[in-house]
Amino acid sequence: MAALNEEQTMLRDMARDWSNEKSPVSAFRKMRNDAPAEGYDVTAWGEQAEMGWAGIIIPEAYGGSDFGWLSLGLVLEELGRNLNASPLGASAAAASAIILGGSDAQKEAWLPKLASGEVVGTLAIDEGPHHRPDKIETSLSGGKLSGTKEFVPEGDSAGLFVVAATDGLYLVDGSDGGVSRASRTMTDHRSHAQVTFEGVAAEKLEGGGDDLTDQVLDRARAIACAEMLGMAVQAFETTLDYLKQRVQFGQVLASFQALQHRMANMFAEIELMRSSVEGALQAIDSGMGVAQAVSTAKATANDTLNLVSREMIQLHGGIGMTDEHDAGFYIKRARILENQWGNASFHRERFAQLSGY
Amino acid sequence: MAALNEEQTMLRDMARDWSNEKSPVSAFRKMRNDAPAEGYDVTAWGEQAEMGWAGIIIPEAYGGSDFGWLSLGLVLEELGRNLNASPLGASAAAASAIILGGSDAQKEAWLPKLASGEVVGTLAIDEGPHHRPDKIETSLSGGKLSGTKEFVPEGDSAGLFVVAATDGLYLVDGSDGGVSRASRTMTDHRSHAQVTFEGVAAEKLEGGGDDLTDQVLDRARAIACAEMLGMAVQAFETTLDYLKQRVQFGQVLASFQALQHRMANMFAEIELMRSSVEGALQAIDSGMGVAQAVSTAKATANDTLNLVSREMIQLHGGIGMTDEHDAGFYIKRARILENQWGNASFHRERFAQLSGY
Amino acid sequence: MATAAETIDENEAFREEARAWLAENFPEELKNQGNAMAGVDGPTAETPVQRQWREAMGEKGWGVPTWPEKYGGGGLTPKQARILTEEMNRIGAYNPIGGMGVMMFGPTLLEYGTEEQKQEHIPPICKGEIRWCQGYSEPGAGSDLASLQTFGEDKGDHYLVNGQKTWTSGGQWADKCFCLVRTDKSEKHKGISFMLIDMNDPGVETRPIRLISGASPFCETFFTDVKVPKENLVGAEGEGWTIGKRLLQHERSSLSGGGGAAARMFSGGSLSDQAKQYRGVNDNGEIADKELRDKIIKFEMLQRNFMNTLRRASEEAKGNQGPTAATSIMKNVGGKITQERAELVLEIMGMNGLGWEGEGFEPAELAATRAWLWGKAVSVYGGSFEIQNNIVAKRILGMQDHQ
Amino acid sequence: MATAAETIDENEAFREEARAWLAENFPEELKNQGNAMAGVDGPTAETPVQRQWREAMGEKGWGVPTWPEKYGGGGLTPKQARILTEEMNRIGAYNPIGGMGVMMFGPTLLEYGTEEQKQEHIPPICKGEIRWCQGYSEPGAGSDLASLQTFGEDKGDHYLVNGQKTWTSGGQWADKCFCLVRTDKSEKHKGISFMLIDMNDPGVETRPIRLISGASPFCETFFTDVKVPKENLVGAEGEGWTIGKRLLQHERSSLSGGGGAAARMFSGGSLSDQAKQYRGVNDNGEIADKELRDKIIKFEMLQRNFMNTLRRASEEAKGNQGPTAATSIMKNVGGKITQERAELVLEIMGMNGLGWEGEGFEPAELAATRAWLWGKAVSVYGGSFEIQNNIVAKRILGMQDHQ
Repeated sequence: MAALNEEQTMLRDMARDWSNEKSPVSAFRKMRNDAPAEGYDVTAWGEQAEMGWAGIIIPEAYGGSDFGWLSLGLVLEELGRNLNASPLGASAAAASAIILGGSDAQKEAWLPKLASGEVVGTLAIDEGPHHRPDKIETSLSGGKLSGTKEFVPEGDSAGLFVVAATDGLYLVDGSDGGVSRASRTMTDHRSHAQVTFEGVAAEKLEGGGDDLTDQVLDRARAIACAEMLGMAVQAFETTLDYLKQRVQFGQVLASFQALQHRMANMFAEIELMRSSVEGALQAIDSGMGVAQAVSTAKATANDTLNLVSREMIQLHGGIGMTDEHDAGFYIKRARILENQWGNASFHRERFAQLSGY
Repeated sequence: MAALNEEQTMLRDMARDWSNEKSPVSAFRKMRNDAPAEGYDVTAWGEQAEMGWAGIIIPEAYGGSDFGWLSLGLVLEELGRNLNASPLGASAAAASAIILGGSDAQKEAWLPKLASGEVVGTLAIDEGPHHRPDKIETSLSGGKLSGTKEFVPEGDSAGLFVVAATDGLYLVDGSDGGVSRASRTMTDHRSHAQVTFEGVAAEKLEGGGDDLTDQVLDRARAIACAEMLGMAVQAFETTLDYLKQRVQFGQVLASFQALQHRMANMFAEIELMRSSVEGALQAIDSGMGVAQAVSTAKATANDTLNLVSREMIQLHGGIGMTDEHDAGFYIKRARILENQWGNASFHRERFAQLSGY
Repeated sequence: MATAAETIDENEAFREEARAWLAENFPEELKNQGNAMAGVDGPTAETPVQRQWREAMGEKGWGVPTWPEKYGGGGLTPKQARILTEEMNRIGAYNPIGGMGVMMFGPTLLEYGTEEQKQEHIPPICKGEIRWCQGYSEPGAGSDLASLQTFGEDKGDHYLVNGQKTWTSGGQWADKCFCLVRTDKSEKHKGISFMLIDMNDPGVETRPIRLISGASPFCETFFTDVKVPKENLVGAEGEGWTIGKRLLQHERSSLSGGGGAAARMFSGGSLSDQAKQYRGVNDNGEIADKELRDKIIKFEMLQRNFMNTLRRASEEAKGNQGPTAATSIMKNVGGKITQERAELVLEIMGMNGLGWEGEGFEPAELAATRAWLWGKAVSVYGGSFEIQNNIVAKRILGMQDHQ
Repeated sequence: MATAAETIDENEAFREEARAWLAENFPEELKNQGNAMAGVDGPTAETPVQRQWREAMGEKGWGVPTWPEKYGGGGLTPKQARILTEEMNRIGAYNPIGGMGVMMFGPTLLEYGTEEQKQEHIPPICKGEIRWCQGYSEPGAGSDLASLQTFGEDKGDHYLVNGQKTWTSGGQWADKCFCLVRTDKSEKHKGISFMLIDMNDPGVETRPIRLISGASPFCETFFTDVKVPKENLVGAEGEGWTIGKRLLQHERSSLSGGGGAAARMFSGGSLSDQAKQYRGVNDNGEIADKELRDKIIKFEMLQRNFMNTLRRASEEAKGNQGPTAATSIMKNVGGKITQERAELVLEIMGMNGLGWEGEGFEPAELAATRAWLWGKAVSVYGGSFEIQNNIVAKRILGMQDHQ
């Protein structure tokens, strides 16, 4: 764990307590079974907003607390542990686009609503099943934006879309009549939608420089990493607990050395993952070396969570294969996050390009 | 082990007995310490030639036995087990070039001498530290061949060179005054030399088609694979024996489950390697699908021997780090063979190109 | 004794016979359809024409071609059985007789059963009339199978069985169950007996287990005061562990052998073609994603090596009795290939390979998702990855265990 | 008590002092040279100017800057010690005082030794006058160190020591040895004592062990009727295991910590530059060998993660006493990085990275070969890879052992 200041320690403890008391994995199971149209638990999101989490990365002038990205990451890690289904991350990514690239008017129009949780925002970037921010066809014609975005997280209910077009990012109000949504039921049972924009009103984000899209995406990636870190830690701990209580051949599984060494190896991988993810969040906070730090973190998080989610099922044996157990939830959400905002291959390639080799 | 015919079974048994009785690893150690100019044990090579091994892939008409490549592989595997330093493989590769691409006159001139072991042949292909048969600068001018070849196996004593030039393969007599050799002392303490040809007489191998070089190289690669298979099997068995006798914490190491699983995994890898290597040799014998089978085998052999040679040292602990123990010999020879005629990356790339993706 | 030439003639004569019989009996409209009974989601209702084909094959005994004729099998030689398969493949016919009765229980009963037991149980298997399920695992006895607790109390002419089984494949659709039951609590392995239980007995209750893939091919099975007549004991009391292990060898052969694993492996087309389709190619026509391409190369090579090993193992096993030592290795390698392939398909398809149901996904994509999740079972069931490694280390490599 | 402002002033005053002293005492001609005493191939002969520098630092006590002044140390605060290091780095000066006495034995003796022992042994370490070696491992006691057999028989005022040690680092060049010796055969751990042996005693014989890398940095050491006065017992009889383990913590810190490992890791320039040089680039300026490029990417990311973890561990450890739990993880990861890097360098250099000696290779290439082979030791010594995994599983993860 990175060295935290007092505010961060309090925030982390609050998030941990809330997550464990109000939103254990059973809450996610219930949400999945109830299948609300929003794809998340509206009451839980209301509580999160009330605690101020939606404003953690938003400046105080616009109703946020400006605690920064490491702080947001601490909360998302705790939520990720219990698979809490929340639009918190998506909305923060959308807010970051406005903070980095928006005009004062745009900030005043949207940031307070995002900070209070009144509006859920999200990024609408990819137009196919893979993360390809270099392959955008959505464009403007006569001042109106048209295009189709695939697998938009929180696309079922978002009130604000940050849309990638050929020439940059645009804000689109979710209530525009030209916005249509087709829900996608995916393995993680979270909200993903195909969102079609047909001649909608769109405001460009003019600030932030040429690499605004990349800057915003790096924040979305770091957010995914934080959730993945929480998932990996919890998947590991749940597995460890199981090994300590399950008896086979008259011994608890935890006493078998082959399993001990696999767990020790995974423990080391998770420690490295934590350093990598926290390093990326700190890089965003400091503004130094963001792109390489984030691509390292996402590639690392992808590989490590992939390993841990597979081992979680394998080491649970048959019970891990059943829907009744939580292991399936972790591996299903893991693969979605691995694909979201770039798989490991994407980020390794990007890292090499950034490093000049 | 592939299904063998009676001749092959006899050959394999003979090679195994000879290797264990006449050329255990201690014989290699002695050769290393004595450092003969040839880079191999001349007496042992004489015995091998006497048993007819030099002629295994040479047609009967030219003094060989025409037993084929799987048969040669069986012998090389047994020699590889004990790290026998022999020019057998290099000479067979050179012979294969003449068999595939030589005129009747060339065959008559060289094959009987190669079959009897009177002359040692070798391939002189690469001109740098990596296997790059597509990067050849050696060429002819006025009917004379000039160029410098690096890391030519058995280059210290070979009497016949099969030399890759820009337009194909040429035979060069090692006694030509324009041939000069600079010995290279490498980790495996076998013969490797930089060989410079300065305006030497050279006869082209006109037959065999456009891909003659590739065909010959595939045979050289399969030969390396067979030696590597023997090394992997022996390195594994030596390690297994050690684990069964070494006591730590009041238990033999073989009783520790973490080590059991690592050994079981390696055992499976070696079984796959055997299938792959034997499959490549059989492909050469049948003439079907040679290139893909050989590249698969070489990439597999490289990866597996790399793993086994590392684990051999690690699982032997401190004793494996000492020169007094044999483990170092295996890892040192392993890396040479991994590099010879293409590392794993080279062969995976080649496989993909051949497969059209 | 027949000369080689005569044998060849006989085989060719059999080929003629098989071809003629199939031409007459195999319904054209079933051409190139699989056996619906083989699906993990349980049986679909049999159509009249499917039924007709099953009955024809059942009558002929060719669903279990090498089993003895006296119990309803085909009585063919292995060579003839291969000819039959070739002829069936030629015209797109499938074998309508299958399931655990054919793959596991039948061969075991033929080896250990009494004459009466064979007379009673083998013919319905040959005809595909009876479904068998396996009652081995229990909630507290997974990899450590021999610690099972389901107890059969000796009541003179019958056992009174109480206990709970789990992972009963197709238990909800089965007619009968071959079952490991403890008959002696004082001995671990020697206290186990192998008995046959009627799933329609009122004391038997099944509850399907929903898996992460969404399917429910297994059950929990509860036995409450189930009376099992002593005629239904296979082998002697206390011999169940030996018989049960022998049966598992049949299971492992079928899980890892040339059949199932290899077939699964090649389903769904080549990975490289799929990758080109989903990820595109670069200017040289290579799969654009370098790392993905590299993974596919490694996978294709591993698969080649595995297929070569299967071939080699079968050559080595010729003349041997039963599965060879290589079987244990092949289960782990085969399982790894199944799982790696599924993960690679997901990587190729990206988000399209992670759909659960509904709009927006091709049927092949949804199938890939389910196959990926279901595939996680191959390293758990039928002797887990870890158990297989223990077996290799101890039995093949001779590495002793902790005392 | 000093205010923060005063402390800052004091530190700046110390920086002035250090800078002035170094300017006066560090010989310009030694600039940017490493400490020759640190080489694994043993000491090279000290030149007069090297000797002059060592004596100056030894007199000042700054070779061991935080050790107490009363025993010849520098008596500096940790902050001052960092300032001293900064000032030395600034002018390319090295610390001429090092070795096992500084890294392991000194800290341990300061913790457990008697006043007389500290007076006798610490000053010569501070001056770099005495070389210490470690007598722990034995031929039959590797990872299971506590099974050691070297025996010291109680002879009243001394122990009579007989036995064999192995892996004695620099034993052939050492003046003294801190040694674990069994003084009670009836107890495994509690029968071990920690004692100091004079390597010049006629009963001590050393035999260098040649390693696969060609170097001989270790010895076998034989003790035959060596008399060890009881003054040379550190701690009580039977307390050797506790003291010895504490000393190993110092060893692990130095093996895996920010110092050695990180320095080794970055030696030899960037892998990507080396790869471009040896393997060339494609039309896009990328390393031509795709698979090699991918391995380098993965390696560079792992290294970044490791460096971030070292930083994090040191932040976490602030205020804690001694090494944290993370130390055990870091040894294995650090070892993996060292070894993977060496293998990658070999792959980059191809045959040029496999030269042993003689013509045809650059010095850097020959050094790469030796470093690759020597690097195989990092997962064996100082607590093997396997032992570290045991420690993580049991102590950190709380996974119980077999009973």
